[in-house]
Amino acid sequence: MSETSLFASNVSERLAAEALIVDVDGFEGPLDLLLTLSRTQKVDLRQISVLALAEQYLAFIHKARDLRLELAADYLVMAAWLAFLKSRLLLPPDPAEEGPSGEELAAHLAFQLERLAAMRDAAAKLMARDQLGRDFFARGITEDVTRTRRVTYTATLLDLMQGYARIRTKDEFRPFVMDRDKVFTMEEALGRMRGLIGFAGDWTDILSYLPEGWEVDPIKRRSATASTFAASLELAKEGRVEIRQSDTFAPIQIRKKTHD
Amino acid sequence: MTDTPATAAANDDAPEESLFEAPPMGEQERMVEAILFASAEPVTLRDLAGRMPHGCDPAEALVHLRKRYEGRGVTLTRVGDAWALRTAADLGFLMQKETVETRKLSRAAVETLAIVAYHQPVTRAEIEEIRGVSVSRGTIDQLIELEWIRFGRRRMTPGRPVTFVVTQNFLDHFGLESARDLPGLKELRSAGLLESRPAPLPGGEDGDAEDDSQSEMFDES
Amino acid sequence: MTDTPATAAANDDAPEESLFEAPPMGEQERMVEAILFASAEPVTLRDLAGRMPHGCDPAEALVHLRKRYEGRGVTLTRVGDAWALRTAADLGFLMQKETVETRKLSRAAVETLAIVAYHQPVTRAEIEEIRGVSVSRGTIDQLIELEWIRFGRRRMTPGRPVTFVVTQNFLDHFGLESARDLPGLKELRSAGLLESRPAPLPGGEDGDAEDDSQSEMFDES
Repeated sequence: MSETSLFASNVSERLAAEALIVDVDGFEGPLDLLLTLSRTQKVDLRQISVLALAEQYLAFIHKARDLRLELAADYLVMAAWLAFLKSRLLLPPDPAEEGPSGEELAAHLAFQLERLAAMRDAAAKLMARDQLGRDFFARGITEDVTRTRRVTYTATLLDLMQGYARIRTKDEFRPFVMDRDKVFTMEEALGRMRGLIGFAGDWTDILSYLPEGWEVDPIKRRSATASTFAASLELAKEGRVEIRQSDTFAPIQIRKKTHD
Repeated sequence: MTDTPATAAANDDAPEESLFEAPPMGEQERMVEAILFASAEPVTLRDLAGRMPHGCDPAEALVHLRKRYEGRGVTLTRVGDAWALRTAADLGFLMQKETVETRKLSRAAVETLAIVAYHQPVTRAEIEEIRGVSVSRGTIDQLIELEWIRFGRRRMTPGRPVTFVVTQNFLDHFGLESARDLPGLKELRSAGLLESRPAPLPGGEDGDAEDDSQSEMFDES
Repeated sequence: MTDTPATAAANDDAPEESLFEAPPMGEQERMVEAILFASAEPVTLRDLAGRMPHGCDPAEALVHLRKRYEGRGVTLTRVGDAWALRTAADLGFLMQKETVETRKLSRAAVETLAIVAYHQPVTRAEIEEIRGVSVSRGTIDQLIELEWIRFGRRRMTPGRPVTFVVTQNFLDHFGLESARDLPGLKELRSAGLLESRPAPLPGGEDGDAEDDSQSEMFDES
């Protein structure tokens, strides 16, 4: 911060910039920031200039970057989108272009801002209402006249869901071990292929190197395929095999490299 | 058995019940009063009827009772399809002793609550779309724990996402008779701000399934 | 009314208070009513005076209030040197429902109920398989007695085992519109109810529950 203050000659400008930027963590995402920026236009949200707003936002992002503030990806995505919107608003519409016009996009953004502002307002009104236990009160002495003493059992929805979650995650209670019986490791694949590579003379599909008993069960097959492929690459790197694939998704083939 | 023929008139289908005449309305009013007094929670009309002698009309008794408590220190309030006695809000200042310190809700929680109330039934994705940020893990959890929101019907759209609606507890807490009495609801609706308008997409295949979420809320009697 | 010089007469010792007139008796009566209603204990005269604005006369307000509640479903009763509102003794029979003792459902019962809700119709053997322990007969009986589960159709497999499903009562109690509205594992997780990684399920029978956990495993990066 001190470094930047050396460069900021205009104090009031700097303060204005910092007022927003220092607080970047205080914003709940780009929409919140846009809403705050739109307030500076001091007009009804239905009449804000989305173009001016886009420029304010882009300037904000620019300054934030100058100050080397870490900006979350959302902010940058919104910046890119607003830059796009700006270009749509400024350029004459291209009749050949598909999709919504700049005005439609701008109107939707204005709608989103207005809706968010309306919900904030509604939330404030809701919380300003008289509330039970604060402004008005329930009966203090509830009468549990002991006459019939029937026992009922109760559980809440949370109990139920937590109970279900508990059953479904029973494994958390046992020490963490990987279930390896369906995993064919790359070491195993390498060992297997080193042994076999010498026997295959010509180009052979690597799938033919899958170990017996691993071709049917999809989980096992997936693991064995992955490790066999990785092992093939390793062998190619070691210069022991050549590898080829004629087309996307075509079979991958290997053959022993002949040293001549 | 009795010489007067006019016993409980309404239930011809249950002749054996007509042996007992329903208590006079004044008595029924006392009963409703006593039941509501004894309970801290709102009591539904159905519960009232179930606990009162056969042939009673708690709905009518409530009308009388409400009139009787008008302007008193305690008032009869409607909470959804249930009724409760609550102290008058203007006397809250006398109750410091009873005030329960509630956990302060985060801004995210308050906004999420308002969105559920005004847009219900609403999916998590819609809440996020309105707020422009993702809803944190604990926020919904907290509102469920407070019993202010609950799961509603699943939306009949791809993925069948679960929806959220507000509860009777929510209405009770904020002194609302029904979700229709939310402050400013009418204005928001006529301004189109409760619509879930899809973003204009290049493709133009925007879902219209959202519309019924609105109507559902207000159809609910 | 302020042109009369006679403000709160009693307190010569607090001259600055006498600037404020005590509220009218009708208002004082409302205050006493609200305080007695909301207090968890009977309230003494002294306490009442301490909580009401300066210059109030709770003793007189109590006289009015007592008269007002004469013959009602609730009466103003003296308890030692304190006062309380109590339901009328002759209406005690209405309070029977209030005397129900509620106990938390046991863990085994909650889990069994959850499995029925998520997997219905489900046989006893399937419940045991999912829980990994045998289900005692008492647990199922208890859930049936609570009217939360009931017998469903018999399964058309050898032995024709009976199945269990949840009841309308269950849905009412848990505020669900249908059992399908129960959140899936993915939603439990995003609500923070499911902290740990999902257990790899044995290849298998239960179709969609498995899918959920599968996709979760891969979402998690």
